[in-house]
Amino acid sequence: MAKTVTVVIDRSDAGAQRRFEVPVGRRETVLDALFYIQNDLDPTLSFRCACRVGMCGSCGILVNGGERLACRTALEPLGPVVELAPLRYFPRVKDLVVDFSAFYSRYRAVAPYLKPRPAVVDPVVAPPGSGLREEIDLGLECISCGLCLSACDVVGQVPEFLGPAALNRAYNLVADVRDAADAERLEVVGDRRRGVWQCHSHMSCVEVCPKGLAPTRAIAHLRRKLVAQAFFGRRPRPVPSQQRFAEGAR
Amino acid sequence: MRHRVTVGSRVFTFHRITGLLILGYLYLHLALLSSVLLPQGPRDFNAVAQVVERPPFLAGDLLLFALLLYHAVNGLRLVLVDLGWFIRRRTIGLIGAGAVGLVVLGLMAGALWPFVVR
Amino acid sequence: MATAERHSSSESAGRPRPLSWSWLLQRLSGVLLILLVGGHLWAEHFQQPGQLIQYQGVLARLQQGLFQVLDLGLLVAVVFHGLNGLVNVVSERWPALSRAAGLLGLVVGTATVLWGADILWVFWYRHPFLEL
Amino acid sequence: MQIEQVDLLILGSGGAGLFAALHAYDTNPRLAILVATKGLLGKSGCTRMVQGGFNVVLDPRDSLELHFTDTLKGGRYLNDQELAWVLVHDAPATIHELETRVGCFFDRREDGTIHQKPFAGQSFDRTVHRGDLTGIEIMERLRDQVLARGIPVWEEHRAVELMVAEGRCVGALLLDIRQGRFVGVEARATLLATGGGPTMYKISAPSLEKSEDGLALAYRAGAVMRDMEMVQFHPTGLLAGAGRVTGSVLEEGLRGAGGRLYNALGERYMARYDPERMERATRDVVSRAGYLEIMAGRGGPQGGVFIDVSHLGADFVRKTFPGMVQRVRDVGFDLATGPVEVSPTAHFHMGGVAIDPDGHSSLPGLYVAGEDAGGVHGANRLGGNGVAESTVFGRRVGDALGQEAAALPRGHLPPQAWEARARHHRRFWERKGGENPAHLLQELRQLMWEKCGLVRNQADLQACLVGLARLRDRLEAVSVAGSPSYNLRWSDALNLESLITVSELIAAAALLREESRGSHFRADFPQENDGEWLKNIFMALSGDATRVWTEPVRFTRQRPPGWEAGKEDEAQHGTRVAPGTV
Repeated sequence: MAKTVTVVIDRSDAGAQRRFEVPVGRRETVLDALFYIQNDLDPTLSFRCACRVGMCGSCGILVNGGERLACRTALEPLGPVVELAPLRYFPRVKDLVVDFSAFYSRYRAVAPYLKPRPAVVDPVVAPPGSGLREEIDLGLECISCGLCLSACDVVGQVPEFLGPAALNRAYNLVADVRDAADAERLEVVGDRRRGVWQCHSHMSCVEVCPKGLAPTRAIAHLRRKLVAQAFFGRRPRPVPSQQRFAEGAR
Repeated sequence: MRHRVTVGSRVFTFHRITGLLILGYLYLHLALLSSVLLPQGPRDFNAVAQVVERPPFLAGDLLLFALLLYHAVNGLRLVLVDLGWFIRRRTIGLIGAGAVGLVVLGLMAGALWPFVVR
Repeated sequence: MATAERHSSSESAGRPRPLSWSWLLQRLSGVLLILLVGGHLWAEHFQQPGQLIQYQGVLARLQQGLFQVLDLGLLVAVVFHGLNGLVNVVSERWPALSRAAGLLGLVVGTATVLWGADILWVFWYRHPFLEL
Repeated sequence: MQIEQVDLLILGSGGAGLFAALHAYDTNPRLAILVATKGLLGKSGCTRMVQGGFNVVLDPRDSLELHFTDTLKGGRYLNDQELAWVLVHDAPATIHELETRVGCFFDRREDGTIHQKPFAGQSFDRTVHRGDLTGIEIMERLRDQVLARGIPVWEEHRAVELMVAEGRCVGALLLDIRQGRFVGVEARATLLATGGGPTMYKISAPSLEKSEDGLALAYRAGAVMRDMEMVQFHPTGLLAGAGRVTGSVLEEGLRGAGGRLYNALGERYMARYDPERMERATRDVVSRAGYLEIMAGRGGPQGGVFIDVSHLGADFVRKTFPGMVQRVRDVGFDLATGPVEVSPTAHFHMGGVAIDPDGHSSLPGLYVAGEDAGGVHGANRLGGNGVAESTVFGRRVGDALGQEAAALPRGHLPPQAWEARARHHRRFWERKGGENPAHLLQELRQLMWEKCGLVRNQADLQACLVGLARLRDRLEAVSVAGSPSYNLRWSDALNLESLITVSELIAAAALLREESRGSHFRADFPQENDGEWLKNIFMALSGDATRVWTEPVRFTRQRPPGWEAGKEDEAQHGTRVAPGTV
């Protein structure tokens, strides 16, 4: 345990200690370093975490300037000096803790919830290859950690931009045969100022996503959908086959 | 707030810079043509052509072509991204675009060579 | 267990979707430009490698409608693509100026196209000031 | 102090809390609902961390009776059978709602119907899932629906006290973690859905912010608790040195799919403990076997045993368990091609607040759903029944609240009463240079692991209670300093208090139960004793003392095999009182 790393933390209190020497073992993460500092060096340090296995998306921070989940970032390979800072574009609560309103105001705008079609009363039958699920599958498992928003180069220039996560969710629902609200959702994501047109396809969101999702892909699909609908109009979705449950489920 | 510098944003920033430079060149091109052509006629046109097709200018031409090529190849890559290509394989897209650009630039240099040895 | 029914379209009435023409045309003009610029360079400089560009040669070529159309198309596409791109840069940085930038872009673009058309016109109609 | 008034206060934003919020809202949209959560909306808590999936009867070849019997067998017949029946009965409707209304999209079979995978302790493959990280899909979609309804949510507001007036729960005192100040919320009905989370063990699986707050709060408020000795250890917690990933679960589907467990000698040791079911035995059996192997010196370099799924084929493993492969890769191993060192890890608390099928606790005005409640799983929970519990009961209790909450009386407490409780939780600020709660927490985790863990005995449990009493004394020497805003040391102190409280209940109940059943194993009473101990242990605070009593299990739907009717009457009179108080 002789090896140590210097961790430099961007603190909200300018007078607070910023540099810490942290011993490092082979399997420890940035989150472990934060716990060590808070437990034993400076109890006033604030950071956020919950599940510690990359499922909840609470511990996103900037590690050496890049968006990372603290719990899934091994400390040792980062080198002798590690700089930690809160996510960009999120209002700071304290130290590394940010307010997620920056994320949710955008997320909410796309109506991110299923509005079920009346015709879909039972779970849809979606065999592989039917196209009912493949597109959606690629965009599921977003943990709304906000890393993509912080990494998005457009958000800095155009603060109204809905951002990668919200657009990814929007596409999931637009591609979902169960959903009835694609018209209103497309109207939001097609907005000139906030919507998909603003994306520069830098793919910084793809680069940082801890779940390996590609919001750029969702955005590209939304653009094509908007273009296609502008020229060819809208085709009604056929009602898919549905799975009847064995026992009285409803 | 510090802005993020990533591979993607560098590539894009350069895309915009090349775009602006090319737009600037467009006006230079038009100005040259109109100032030489309209008032002065074929003799001067050919005299100017003599000058601007000497090797130092050809090097400039090659540079201009490189800018144009960067803008074109990267632009094409972005269009392909909009069609769903090279998103999960961004690195392949970037490397591929770079390779295509270099090959075309080499062809252009080869095509300009006769002007040099003329 | 599974049933399939065809759909009657009461759920989804179609209405036109918002579309960014600026975005779409930027991409279309961009792809078009790759072809047009390539054609332009080829036509003007590489017909006879090593030969200097000659007024007479340019004149002869531009009197063919195909090349005239090619250059006119190139002119329109490049002006749109360049200025629209510039307007986008301005309106991203300074959203308040986006309208003004758009209008200015339209004016400057029209002027530039007229200017360029005037140059092409020289070759097409043998400008009266010019002597062959 | 600011004191807000609502009709319904929901504590917790996991599967139970959010499902209850949706159903209460949909049943009665005029109800003033407030959700308060210790972490971020839908992100803290354990439904989020569900990996394997959700047990439900969907296939015509399966049946509710089979699922019910599996659940009782798994729980060693200590379950409240009415609660267990609700779990089994409502699960299909819950999955149906998740798929068609909430927006989840679970994995499908080749024929396009919902896929169900094998889990341990089940007579039919009935676990619905989305990949191997099912909780993400469930929580994200429930959160979306909460956003759709605009239900107010206070994030990072942890409950520190349930307020009681004239025998009713009248709301809760919350600590606004960001501001570091207290807020009171008066409510006609309060739903406790904070989840348990036995993190008082050296190796534990739950989300890091979890600290059994809900159980501690309910107990302090006087609610009746049951089966507190029943803490489940999951057999395959990942070992990652000193890192916080240690203890996180490698999902049960690995064993369900045919994963094998080996000790350091390369023996497939389950053959000695459960030759019939091998690795697909229930969690209590497999965990204890692993623990005994480790204690017998047959553990690996990190003090664990090994799970190996490589014989299933690397491609199959990567495709079926991408989340697990990634997690293991993060700590430097490859699940697809070789064995990975694991250890039993404290995972779930079967014990909790005693409730009826609509979530009523013994304290009027207090409703409980999810892991905070006890009785559904008896002495051991089946994998895949956990998220089923939180959603099934969240949904059901939400319906009950939608119908009942508006008509409940509003109890009032004078502002001084709220202030007094707030002062109590501020007491750590009055000292300087005291104990570090983080270090006390480490001691607690060590103590509980050694003395009240997978294998227990009378002497250890007594020592454990002594140790806990000492830790409680030292808790009163903890000091906190700095700004109250987002003060993690203060959180540590509050967490520690909850954990000590619940640990005391676990140890006391474990001492009382002189037999081995399910997750509770007594080395000094290694046999299951149906004659004496088909009973539940109940505990409730009354005044300063803890009332402890037992009641025979009521077999309202199914009797354990070999159970003779005659014994029931005999047992009815077997009520006993615990030696001493907690």
